[in-house]
Amino acid sequence: MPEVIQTYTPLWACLTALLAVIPILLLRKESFLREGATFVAGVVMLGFVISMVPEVLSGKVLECTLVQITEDVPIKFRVDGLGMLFALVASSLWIVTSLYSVGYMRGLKEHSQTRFFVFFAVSLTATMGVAFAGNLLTLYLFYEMLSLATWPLVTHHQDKEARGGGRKYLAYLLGTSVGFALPALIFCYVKASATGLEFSAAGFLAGTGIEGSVALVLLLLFTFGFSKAGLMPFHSWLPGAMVAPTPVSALLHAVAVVKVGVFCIIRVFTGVFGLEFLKTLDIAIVVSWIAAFTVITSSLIALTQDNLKRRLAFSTIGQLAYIILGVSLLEDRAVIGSMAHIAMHAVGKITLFMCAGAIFVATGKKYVSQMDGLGRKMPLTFIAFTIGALSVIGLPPTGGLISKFYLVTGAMDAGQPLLVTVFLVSTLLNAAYLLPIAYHAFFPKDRQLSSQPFSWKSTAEAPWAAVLPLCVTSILAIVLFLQPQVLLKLASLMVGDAG
Amino acid sequence: MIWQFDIIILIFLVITAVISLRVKDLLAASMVFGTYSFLICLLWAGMGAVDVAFTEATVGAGISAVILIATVYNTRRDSSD
Amino acid sequence: MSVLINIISIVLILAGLVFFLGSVVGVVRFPDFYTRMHAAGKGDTLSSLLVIMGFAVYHLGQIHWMDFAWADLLVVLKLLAICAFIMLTSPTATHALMNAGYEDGIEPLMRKKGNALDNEEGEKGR
Amino acid sequence: MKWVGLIAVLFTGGLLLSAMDDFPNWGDAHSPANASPVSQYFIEKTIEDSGVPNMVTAVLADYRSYDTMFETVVVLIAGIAIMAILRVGNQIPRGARPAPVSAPASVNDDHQDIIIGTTCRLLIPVLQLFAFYVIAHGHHSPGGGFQGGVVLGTSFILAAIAKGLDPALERLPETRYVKIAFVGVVIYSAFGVACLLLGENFLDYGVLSVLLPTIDAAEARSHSMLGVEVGVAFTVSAIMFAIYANLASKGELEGGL
Amino acid sequence: MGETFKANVIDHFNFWVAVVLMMIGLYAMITKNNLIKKLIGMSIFQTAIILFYVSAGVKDGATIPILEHHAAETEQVEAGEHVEGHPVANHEAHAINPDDYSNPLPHVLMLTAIVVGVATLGVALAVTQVIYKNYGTLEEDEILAKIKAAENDG
Amino acid sequence: MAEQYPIIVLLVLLFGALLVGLSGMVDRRVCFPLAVTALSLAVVVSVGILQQVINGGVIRYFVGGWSRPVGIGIELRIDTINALVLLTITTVGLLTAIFSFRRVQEDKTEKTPLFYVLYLLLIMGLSGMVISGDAFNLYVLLEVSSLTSYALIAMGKSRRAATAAFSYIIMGTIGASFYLLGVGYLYLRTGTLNMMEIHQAILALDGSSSTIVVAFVLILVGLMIKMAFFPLFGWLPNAYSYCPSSTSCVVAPLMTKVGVYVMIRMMLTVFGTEWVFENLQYAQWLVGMAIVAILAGSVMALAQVELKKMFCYLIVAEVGYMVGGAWMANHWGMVGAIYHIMSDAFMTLCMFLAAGIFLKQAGVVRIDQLDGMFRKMPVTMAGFVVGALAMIGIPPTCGFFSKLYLIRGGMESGHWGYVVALLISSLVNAVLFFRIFEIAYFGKKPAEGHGHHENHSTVSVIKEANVSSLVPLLASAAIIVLLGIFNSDIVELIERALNGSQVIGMNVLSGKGGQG
Amino acid sequence: MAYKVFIFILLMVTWVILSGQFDAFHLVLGLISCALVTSMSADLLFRERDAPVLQRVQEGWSLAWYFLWMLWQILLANIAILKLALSPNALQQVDPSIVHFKTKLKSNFAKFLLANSITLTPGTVTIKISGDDFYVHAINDEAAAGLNGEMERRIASIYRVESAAAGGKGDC
Repeated sequence: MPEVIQTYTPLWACLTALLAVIPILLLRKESFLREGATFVAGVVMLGFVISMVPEVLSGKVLECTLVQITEDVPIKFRVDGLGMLFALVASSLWIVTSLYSVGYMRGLKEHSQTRFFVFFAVSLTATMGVAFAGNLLTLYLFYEMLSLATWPLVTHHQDKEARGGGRKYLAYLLGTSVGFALPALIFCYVKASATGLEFSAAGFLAGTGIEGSVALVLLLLFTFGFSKAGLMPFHSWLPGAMVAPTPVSALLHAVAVVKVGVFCIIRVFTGVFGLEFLKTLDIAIVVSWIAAFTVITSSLIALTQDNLKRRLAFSTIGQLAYIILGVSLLEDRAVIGSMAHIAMHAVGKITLFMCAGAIFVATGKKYVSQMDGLGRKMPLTFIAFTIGALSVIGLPPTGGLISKFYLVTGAMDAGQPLLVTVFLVSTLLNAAYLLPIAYHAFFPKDRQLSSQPFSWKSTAEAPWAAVLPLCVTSILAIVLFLQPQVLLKLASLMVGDAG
Repeated sequence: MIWQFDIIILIFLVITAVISLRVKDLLAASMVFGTYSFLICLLWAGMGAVDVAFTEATVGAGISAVILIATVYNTRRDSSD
Repeated sequence: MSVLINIISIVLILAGLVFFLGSVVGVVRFPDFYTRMHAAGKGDTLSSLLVIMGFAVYHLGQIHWMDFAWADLLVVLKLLAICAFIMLTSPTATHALMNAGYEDGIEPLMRKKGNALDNEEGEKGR
Repeated sequence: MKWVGLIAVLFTGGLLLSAMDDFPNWGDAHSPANASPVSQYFIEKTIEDSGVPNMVTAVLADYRSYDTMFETVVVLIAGIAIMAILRVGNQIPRGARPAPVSAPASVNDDHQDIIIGTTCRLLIPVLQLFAFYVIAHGHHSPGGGFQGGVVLGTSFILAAIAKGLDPALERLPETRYVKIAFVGVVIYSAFGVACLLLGENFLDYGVLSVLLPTIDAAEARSHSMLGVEVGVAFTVSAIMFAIYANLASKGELEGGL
Repeated sequence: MGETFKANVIDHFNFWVAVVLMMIGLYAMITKNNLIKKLIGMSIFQTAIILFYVSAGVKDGATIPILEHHAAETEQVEAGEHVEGHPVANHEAHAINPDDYSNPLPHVLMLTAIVVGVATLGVALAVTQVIYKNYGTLEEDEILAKIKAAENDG
Repeated sequence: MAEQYPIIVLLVLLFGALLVGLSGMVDRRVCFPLAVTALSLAVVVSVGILQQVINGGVIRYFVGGWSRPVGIGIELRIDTINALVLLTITTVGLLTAIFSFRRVQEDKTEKTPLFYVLYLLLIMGLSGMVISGDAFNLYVLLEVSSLTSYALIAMGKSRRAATAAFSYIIMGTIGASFYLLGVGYLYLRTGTLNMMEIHQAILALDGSSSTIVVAFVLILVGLMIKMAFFPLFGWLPNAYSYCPSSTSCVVAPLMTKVGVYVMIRMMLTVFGTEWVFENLQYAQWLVGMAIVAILAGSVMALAQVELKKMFCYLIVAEVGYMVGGAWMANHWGMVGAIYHIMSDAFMTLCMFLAAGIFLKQAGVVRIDQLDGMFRKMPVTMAGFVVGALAMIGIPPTCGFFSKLYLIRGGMESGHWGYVVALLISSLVNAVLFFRIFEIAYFGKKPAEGHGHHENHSTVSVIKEANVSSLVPLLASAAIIVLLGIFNSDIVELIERALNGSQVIGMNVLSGKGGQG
Repeated sequence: MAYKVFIFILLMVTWVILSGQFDAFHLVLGLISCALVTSMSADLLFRERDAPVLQRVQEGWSLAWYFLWMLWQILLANIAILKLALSPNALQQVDPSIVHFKTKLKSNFAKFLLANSITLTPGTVTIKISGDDFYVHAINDEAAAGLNGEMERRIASIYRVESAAAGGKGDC
């Protein structure tokens, strides 16, 4: 067992965002100060998270128990490698996103900005809570909190479209979590309340004697229950939620919501069942095939989408399925790849979304078909877009390559050549739906456009606050390619435990 | 008490109960209900429950009937059943 | 002595029952509401009086005059008080019922002569 | 509806009758209910505990006086409820209304039926005296606070029936009967609270003997029973009249039947 | 047959009639259309329950549950005790035989039940008057029709 | 004084009512402070009782000192379960009393004293029912609470209040009479009214008596009418939705829950779980009915357009939860049912308080009139959201944990239908409440396209409610969350009562199955 | 005041008859009760005239004799009814009529007494009194003829103040 340190730092990291709500509310009249508060909170949170990194890296685990909520099961925070990895990604990207959202919201003169920032902060708290959750109950609690806190964000526009999207969003997320995850949780509680539902590398369900179809049903309940992961057939909320303002979409699809989904599923695999236990049960392959199906199907759908954000959304579904696929292979390297892919994909996809937002802010264009030659007007944005796309596809010099490498080798380790093929085919598909956008932006199909000489003067970028973050994230994608050690170390910590 | 009396009163009780529920005139129904109360009070007195009988005499045959009649007077007498 | 008293009381009670019978038969046989009330009202009064007096007399016989207790005599007095009560309320009840019947418009059965009440009401022009 | 009702009723009746085999015979002195130590205790020890011959009164006002207190509260609630539901018109509860300028509370009003009026006039005081008798002699004969209270209330109802509601309300105006009703419950619970203050359980009257040194615990029980019965009678009489007055006048407290 | 009849009917006749009365009342409460009829049914139902209880407390050959007055007084004289207002103070002379007196407990309970019954009846009648004021009828079907009509209007 | 707490909690309320009645006639303004004072004292005393029970075990209080032989007097018997329910009742009473401040003053100025008298007596009746240890005394107090609630409901201004109250009276009387009859059957066979003594007698009869079975069925049916269990719930929706809001706020959370509590008490203390679950084979049936109740309540709630009506049907479903849990015949089902009594009381309170505020401030009756409430009344909506989340069952609110225990019970006893019904009901609740949120968030007619409602020029007259309404709402919301967070402590108390109970047959319930 | 004392004593006598308990406690209860009833409804009993007490006692005495006479009349009435009811041709003998006459009696109590006496005597029942007018239902002519005023005379003689009016005959 790893060394355990009792500390309240995870709590503080989690609460920072929630506490930020107060100044945001108080300063609602002064927009600069309000956004300043958001920003400061983000930095402070990141500070807390980073302060824990060394200890986690040295193989220790940080814990703090808040309240004993039922006899055996407390609300508990526990920081291990996986959680740390996720928290790092989430908190660092939050700063970027909040900066970006300042630009975006101002740029479009959105209404109810205070509410937006409040729920933004609450969502972050929930995300951090999920990241640091020490047991299944805490995880579920913050998972639901996130669903609810993001609903006002998704439906921010309060129009008909938002209403439909919001309805779908909640129906899927709450429906599955109450319908599937909750019974599964209660089943676990019934079976193993003595363990406190605490995540452990061996899995707390190991030794409770469940097996066969029961275990399979349970696993599927969890997998579909955390439908934020967007696994088919419970994926259609994700494109629907595209009605949200772009910073939200960025956060949703890159960081907070969907990653929470896959994070939860990884937790279920590694913490609830335990990889070893799952291997003995021999049921994870079902999940693998579902994920594989999702990967291919979503990529194919993405190809047909004209709306950029929708295309990105389907891309996200595919990428998430990668992660699940990876973890369901139960091979060390595949799992490490999955975890790393959380970060890599987050950085890549957030870049893409911010680009889409920036394009919308600057030109009001939403559709891929309208973006012919836009790269000449917005070169920085589209450079970043290209980098993000490369990262998502998994091409050098971006971090995506590394995680994909791990995933594919993991699949080979598992002896599933068919799944290796799935990875490769989908990579091709990824390239097929992303790269043409970048290409045509710089080299328009329209001769007239391409014939015009490029000059910096004619560029019309979005406001700096919107452009800066996407530059930062694209650079981050490259940095992750060069320096992935920290991430990999964190990810392998988990696997190392298991081994 | 003498069980023959008991049985006679009990049969009368059933009869008055049925009548008070079948009669269409509500005032009459209230009156017959008063009779019912009085009969049952008699029965109880016979059974040795004098306090209960006394109470039923004052309440059932007295107050209940009076307030029923007061209500009938303030609303209407005829009923469909 | 006590035999005599018992006989008196039995006679009284029996007489009361006979009158009860009479009034019941009257109620059955008489032709209309008012005449029936005659039978009911009068027969009721006297027969109850007689029965209760019979009780009173019987109780008088039960008093131990050697070991006199006021409470025993008081029972007799209470029974007599009930008699007075009946004398007071029974005619009132009969009257109230007849009056109510009249107000309710039940036509009295009349062989001859006019109805004095109708005449009066006609005069007053009600 | 009728068929549903009939089926439900027949079913219930069948259910109730199904246990009939298991019942003790009617009049069986050794049935579980009759031979239980509880009722044996009541019959054997009432005299010892409080010296009250009427066991019903003793059980009502002493052993199970807690029930009886709430029974009184039920009566109070009934009155208050009817006022709350039905009462309309003047301020509630209506204050003492100004004395009518014309004839004072007259019982000789000619427009009323002389025969009924006179009978009731003669009956009312006797009825009231009888009510007091019933209350005071609940220990020795059937009766007690509740029956006496009802008779007392009936005497006012009789006045209202014979003479109209207004004269009756002049004798017992709304403010007064509401007050009396509340005071009745206050009296009852005050006995209990007195016991509480003297260090015993609620309504444990025996301890009240310390207040009057000449009596022992049994007598204290006996007298306290009378006291609580008086409280019951207060509430019951006032509320019975209140119920009639409100129901007879549709809550307007004017006119009446 | 005869024995069963006796055991089931004669010995339990009170209970039988109580149940029959209850069912009459219950049937009226459920199916009668007129509100006042329902309330009469309710009262019959309650009285029948009271009858049931009282029947449970009957003892053959027992008297009313009030201790015999004279016996008590003579007893007192014999014992030579005198306590003001309490004719009975000596309880050793005769043991009281519980079989001689009816069971007082059901009586007490039923006093309470009667009170509750009249209280309920009063409140229900008040509500009835309010209903009549609002709808001008006491027939349930007519009231329901009026409610429906009002709903369709509004 | 401390040993007198059980009676004091009732006396405080009784004297409060009497004082309100006597002094309210003189000056109406004293009613409210008096009522609130009495209720606060009651809350304090019930906290004291809880403490006492936790420290000293079961309290047996013999009114009138008649303790020997047991059963001649009336016993009050408090274990941790009653103490908790008692505290719930008084707290709900206090919060609603605070809430009633404006409403009663504005609605029924003249009848203010009468209202408070009835109100306090209602709380007293419910409290008395909960702590009573005597089967007949329970009936008397049942009638106290029923009569007061009839009157409070009939005081509604709506034309239909009277008809609703009438059907409530009829059904309530049938229920109470059945209970009385059941007690009569019990008395006939056992000869006592004290709950513990009845239990001893039933044990001695050894399950052979058909009278006891009939008695149990009668009591059960009577209580089911009182608690509006599935086929017998017809009176509830109208009665609770046409009464004044301050009445519905106290009646809706408490009446049905106390009914459920009494049923559980009958099962645990009077008949004994062994007898109930092993001698009678009703558990399957009742759980089946509970499933139907849950589903029917949820479906009917979906069909409602009026806010209060919808909540009323949800109550029907919630009663199904509790009955199902109690009849699960295992430890966790019972724990869940008892815990749900408390959590549901506060959830319902929160719902009805919010509905009352909406009705008062904005005249909202139907759900679609709630448009834009998030903007107009943010604080109220915040409280409402917490309650709604609890109804859906989202942690860390108490609704989640009661469902957790109930489902655990269902799983352990293999009532999968019940588990599924509970989950479906949660989903329906989610749909219902998010429909409301959506309306309140978007408004009735969402603007087409990109909504930019930056200017608030279309300011309506609807304003946030005043403090006396918000305090109870927020307090109930806070209690919902606190109950959830500290549910382990409460469950421990419940378990202590279940384990420590003298009732034989607790072995059915005391074991924490499922671990082995 | 004297009147109230009179009422009080009257009530106390009634109480003693009712009570049958002669210990101090119950007598005190009786005193309290009678005082209460006196204060509540003394005005209901005999409030009409401020007659001297002596005259009242005399009246009471003659009233008692009147009652005895009345008992006799009631017996006669019942025998008549019995005969009528049991006779084979009852319907022929029944020949009802409503008779009207004016009374000279002034006080309400006297009128009341007369009315009740008429009701209790053979074949007649008072239906209505309106002022001085009596409306009596007689079961046949014989009964109607029985209203010859003897009763009214007797009552008038009890209340001597009104004796001047004695001899008033009912007109048919």
